[in-house]
Amino acid sequence: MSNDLSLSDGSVGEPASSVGSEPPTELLRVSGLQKHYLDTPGLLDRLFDTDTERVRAVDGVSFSIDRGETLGVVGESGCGKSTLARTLLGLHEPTAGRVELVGRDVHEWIQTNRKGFTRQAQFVFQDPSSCLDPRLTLREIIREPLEIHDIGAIDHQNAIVEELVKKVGLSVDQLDRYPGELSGGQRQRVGIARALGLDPQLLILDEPTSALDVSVQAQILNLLKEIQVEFDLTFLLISHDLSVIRYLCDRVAVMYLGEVVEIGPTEAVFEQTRHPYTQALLESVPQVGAFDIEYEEIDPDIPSPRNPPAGCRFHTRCPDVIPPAGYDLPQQQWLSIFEYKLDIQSGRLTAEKLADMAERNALNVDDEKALTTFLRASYGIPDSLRDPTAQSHLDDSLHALVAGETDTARECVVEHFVSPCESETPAVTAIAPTHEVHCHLVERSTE
Amino acid sequence: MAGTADLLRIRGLSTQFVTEEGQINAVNDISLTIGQGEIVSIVGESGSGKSVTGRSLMDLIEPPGTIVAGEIWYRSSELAATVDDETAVDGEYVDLRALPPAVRQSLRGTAFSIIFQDPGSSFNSSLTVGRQIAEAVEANRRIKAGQSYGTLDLLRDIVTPNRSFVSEESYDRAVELLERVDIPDPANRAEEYPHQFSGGMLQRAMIAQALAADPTFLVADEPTTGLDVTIQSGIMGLLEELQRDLDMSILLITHNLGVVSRLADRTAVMYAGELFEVGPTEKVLNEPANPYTKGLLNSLPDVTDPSAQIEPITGNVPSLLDHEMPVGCSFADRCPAATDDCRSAPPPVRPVNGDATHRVACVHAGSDGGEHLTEPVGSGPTVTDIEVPTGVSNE
Amino acid sequence: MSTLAEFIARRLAQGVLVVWGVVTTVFLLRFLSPTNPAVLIAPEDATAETIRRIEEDLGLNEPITVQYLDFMFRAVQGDLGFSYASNTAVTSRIIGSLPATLELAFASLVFAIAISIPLGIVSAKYRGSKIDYGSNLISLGGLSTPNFWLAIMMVLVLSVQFGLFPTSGRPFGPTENLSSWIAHMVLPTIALGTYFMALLFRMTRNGVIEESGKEYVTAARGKGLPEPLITYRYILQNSLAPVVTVAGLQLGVLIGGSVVVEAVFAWPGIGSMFIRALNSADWPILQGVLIVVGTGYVLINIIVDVINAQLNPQVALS
Amino acid sequence: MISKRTQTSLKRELRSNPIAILGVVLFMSLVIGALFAPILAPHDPTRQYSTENHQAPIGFGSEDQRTVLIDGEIQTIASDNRGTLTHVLGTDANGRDLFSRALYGARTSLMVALAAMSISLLLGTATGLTSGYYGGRTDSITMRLVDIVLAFPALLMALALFGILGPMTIWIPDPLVTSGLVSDRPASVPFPGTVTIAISSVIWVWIARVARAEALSVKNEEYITAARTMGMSDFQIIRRHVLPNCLTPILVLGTVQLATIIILESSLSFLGFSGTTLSLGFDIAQGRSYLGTSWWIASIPGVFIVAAVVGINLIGDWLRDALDPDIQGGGA
Repeated sequence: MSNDLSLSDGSVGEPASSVGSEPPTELLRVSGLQKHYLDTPGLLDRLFDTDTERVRAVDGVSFSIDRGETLGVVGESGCGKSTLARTLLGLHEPTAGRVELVGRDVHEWIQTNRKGFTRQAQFVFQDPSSCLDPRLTLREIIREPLEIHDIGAIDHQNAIVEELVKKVGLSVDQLDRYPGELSGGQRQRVGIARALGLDPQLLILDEPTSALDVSVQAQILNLLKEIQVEFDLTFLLISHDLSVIRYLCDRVAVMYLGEVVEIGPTEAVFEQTRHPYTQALLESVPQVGAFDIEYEEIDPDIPSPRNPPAGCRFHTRCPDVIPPAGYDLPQQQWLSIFEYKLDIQSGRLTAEKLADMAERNALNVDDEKALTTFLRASYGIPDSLRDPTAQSHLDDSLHALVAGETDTARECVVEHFVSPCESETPAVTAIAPTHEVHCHLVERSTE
Repeated sequence: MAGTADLLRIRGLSTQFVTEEGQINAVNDISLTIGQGEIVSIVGESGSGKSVTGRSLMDLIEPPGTIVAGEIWYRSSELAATVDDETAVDGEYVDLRALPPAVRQSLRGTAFSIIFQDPGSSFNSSLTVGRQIAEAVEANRRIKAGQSYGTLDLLRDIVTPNRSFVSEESYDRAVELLERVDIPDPANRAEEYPHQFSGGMLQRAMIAQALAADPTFLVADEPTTGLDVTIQSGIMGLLEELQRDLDMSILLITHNLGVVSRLADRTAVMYAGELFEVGPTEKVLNEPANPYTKGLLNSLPDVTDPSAQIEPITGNVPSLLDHEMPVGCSFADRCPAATDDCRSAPPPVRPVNGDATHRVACVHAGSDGGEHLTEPVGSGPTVTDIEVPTGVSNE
Repeated sequence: MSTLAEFIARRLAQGVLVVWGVVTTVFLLRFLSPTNPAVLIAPEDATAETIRRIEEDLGLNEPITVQYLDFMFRAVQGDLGFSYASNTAVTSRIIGSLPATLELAFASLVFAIAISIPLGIVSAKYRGSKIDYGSNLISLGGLSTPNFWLAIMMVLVLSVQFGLFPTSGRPFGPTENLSSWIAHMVLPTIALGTYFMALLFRMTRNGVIEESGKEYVTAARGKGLPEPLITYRYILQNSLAPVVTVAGLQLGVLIGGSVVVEAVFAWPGIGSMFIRALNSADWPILQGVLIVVGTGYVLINIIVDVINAQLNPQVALS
Repeated sequence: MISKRTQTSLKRELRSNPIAILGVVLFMSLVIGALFAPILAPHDPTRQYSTENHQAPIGFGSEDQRTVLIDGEIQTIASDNRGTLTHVLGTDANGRDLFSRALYGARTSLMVALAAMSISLLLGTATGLTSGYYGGRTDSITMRLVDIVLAFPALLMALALFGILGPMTIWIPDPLVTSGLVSDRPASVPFPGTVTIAISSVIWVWIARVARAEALSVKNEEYITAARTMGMSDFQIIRRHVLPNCLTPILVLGTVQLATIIILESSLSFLGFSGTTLSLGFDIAQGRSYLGTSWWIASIPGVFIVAAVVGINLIGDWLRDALDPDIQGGGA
């Protein structure tokens, strides 16, 4: 199912900051990367645990980053962005797919020459209170990578440390203090100084400022901008904060349940997005200082990555889900029918539960008519639909459910109300040379 | 939406913590007015004391913390009727802190409710969610019916297994509340344990629990922090809807200026235990007067305009240790506009551009007519100064 | 709930594996001994010939694997071999004196819990008060006093000086003469239960203090729950779970202690039997007691874990 | 080895906590008493002053008649067992000075405790750390092994091991005496080898459990992942990051185990399975048969044990409060 995304070669637009130097502009290429977790810890449990559930944290992700560029990865918790970042650095074993840094296969590079690889790519962590060893002084923390790679003698290392600590905006006399004596922002600066110690080409930042206060976050964001230019760094920034992504990133990838649903230049994705999920994300961010916005919400229940929905994984929450062919229905009517179908299919709605709800709303359980109207009301389905065939199928299902046969109600709905978004995985549609979207709706509109 | 009448008038509230390093002034002489059916937000960074303010209102401060000063005037005519202590009553308003502890505690969960930032640690992990909400419903029903529940009642409940604190009706009411906050399949979810809920769903369950006795006043302590964008938006929508339907006043405590823009009618900016600026949210965010508020706004990356450069506030939040607190304005050594008179005396309170509902505590801010307001910065929108029984000034 | 059933199944499987490990370890221990068991059994002046014959009929000359399988096969059916000294079946000897040990262990467990849990709660509730200070002192004393010395001091003061309790022995069972049985039980129970009581007191006190500081207790007060209900259902139930778990693990202290206390009070339990067997190098008895105690300990801890998983399902997942 | 930061928090807690000071004083007196036993002891602990047996401690005892059987005739003789300055704490049945025996007994206890402690710390920390850090199969196998050892009560297993291995007593020459500094004291002291091995074999599991729990919690900290991204090998990570951060809780539990070991050692010698007579437990056992008359023979050694163990427990509390308040206590 992993479609190999072949990005158009050649320089992808002038990277924002650094000058195009001789070596190839592409630094990192990821193709069809997958990372699945088996859900069974320990020896004994394998003996007695039969079902081996697989959590598909990263499920076929492909993209590339050019030298000096900042690619942002945004998405909600459970979308796999953090797992992606850690798999890229070899902290997790990839289940499938390939990652290449400066043209060399990362997985193989780590097996053969781990230290060589770590000289190229480094990591900045989210939680400032847990990314520094509490028992070491700042000098020892920042010098440690230099010691491990025995870069020069002790005094040469100390010189580098002192220079690094000034670069990240701390003073040299703080070097002999312990992390416990510093504020969150200062500790994050030490983390950055440490990552710069090995002079890497790629810096992966996992939510670098989400644990910090607003004013401290601003200091760190500006610091990151400065060091990117000064150390000629390429960034991969993981964040759930769209304003941070907009501020720092040249390009951005939007992830949902282990897949990249949209990738492109930040400007294009933020201003002319075509993917319903990205639109929903952008619309739910409360605007500072804007007061007349009508915020509309999508279904807040995020499916679990253990068994993601089939086809386009966003179809269970997508306001623009495509109705089945052959029905002429306004989108709102179709959406309420679809929600009813999903509830029945997933078992959230059964005859017993309906009776229970009816009882709680003081309805007579055997009065079928009352129950049907109650059902229609709770899903916002109007009494008469514009499309007669849809109307009859729906009525059959409702009557079956009200009469207590949940199974017949389910078969009827599953058979007649299948959205294309459920059946096939959306192919890639390039709505601009470097702006791709995985969405059936967009695919159809560009044909 | 200026409240027709104020529900709560907080005057000179101070809460301190005694620690080894010394006395911490978490909340330092706070005055704030909350109108009926109004959403007032306290915005501030960590360490500003905003959470402590919320908990002080709910009388949830436990040793080593104590509320050392301040009055909390709560408008409730039927409560005022029951209080015989003259100094504690002023017309319809009752000073909660002058009430006997038993009466004050009876307001918790009935007139006042609170929801917390991390629902995972605010629910008891060994009881089902339905049961815990039912307990809240039952507790309020008994308080309103004036029944007390002592150790003897507890022993009787333990001894007779079928008898339990929670009655059948309150359990059904709990399931209804879960349905009210749009949790799908509420009957089954009520029987599940907190660790089986997602973050967003558990936060909704906590809101359901707070509605157990349809309170008049809700303290929401960082209700959306740590939630994903779409779930956060759902929670904000739910709060808006509940506030409209139940005409409930909400004290929204957060560090997120976006959440404030969407929800809050009025906003108070808090720093190092003091209020720096209070006013209608539109005014405070679009015409910020206090340098700290300006600093906060400038350090926010703007999602709509990436090219806008952000200027961080230099330095760090001061420790709130009593012996280290500066005489003058506590933001002086980080403030770009600081001068000597900032450091010599506490900042005066002045209206901004002549509008008394938008006040600022800063020497260099506010209308330069030098017009000092006697009322503290957090006073309410009504310009006419009400006669406050005990003389309160900002010094 | 599938996760709970899964947790119990996994816990039982682990328990069976550990019991198998216990029995195997006990079997292997014997081979550490430098002296040949046959020599111990045979009379002093036995000739090499008689020793060899004894070896044969005890099967000691068989290869170790055969001995092991034979031992395990019989152990599973409850046959733990024959005592060298008295040539009676080990199992029946153990079953004979087990009740006396269980009585004492159970009595001291009840004594420990009855004092430590309430005292732990009170001193946690009134931290820094005189009660808290006093009970901490007692618990420190209890933790630091070897049970045999405590036993002797009690005998010295309560029996010898004041003659309140008999100095030792267990002449009558509870059915034969209840008052004498109780009189004889008092001192050994206190001696055996004191260390355990001190331990439980500390854990209860620390557990209650830690739990009372948690956010969900503040939230419970915020929703208007009456204080007694918060103390019982919220603070107590959650702070007792870890105490029960650690108490289960610490039961070894109680059973170990009974060996000494039984020796001091000449209490006819498996403890004094163990000591007698040790003195006469009667290895099968030692082996039998070790197996019974080890298996019993594992079963108790499984029960404790299952109860805890029932009380707090989140435990089942961690 | 102890970082500067830990030293400051220890001192700060000590100043504010008088009970901790009492603990340190008690423990120090135990250590000094044990180390300089030959000098401090007024008499040779094994020397029997047959004429001065059954002498009460100073301030106790009385004159009374005692009927004694001497070569077949019953005679009543006046006996005077009042305490004298030569034997401050009195003498036992064979006239040996109780105070000297107590000092030497404390020395045995301390030697056994420190030996067993170091063995258990080494074995327990190594197993616990690797099992906690690597997790997965090694972790579950080690934990089952630990469960098996835990299944046997410490005293029972120690007795069984003693029954098997027999009393391997190691005679350790006493440096103070051999160097001629002190005369008229035993030149070498019996060290109960089997008891040390038996105790270590049961105590190490408690250390392993704590080490594993600490390793598990440290392993999830981000500075460990950071070390891995720097290209450090697992061994380097354990040595530079996991071990130092686990050391404090392990040492704090170590002190609690020290107390448990002393109680175990005295119980074993009380039951007569120690391989050395110079032990507090042994003296208590001797005194049991004279409870009616010379009660002090059994009481004095017990007081020394309790004092030593109280000292150690208080030091354990002091370390826990100062360094890492959330470690759960619990002995073998």
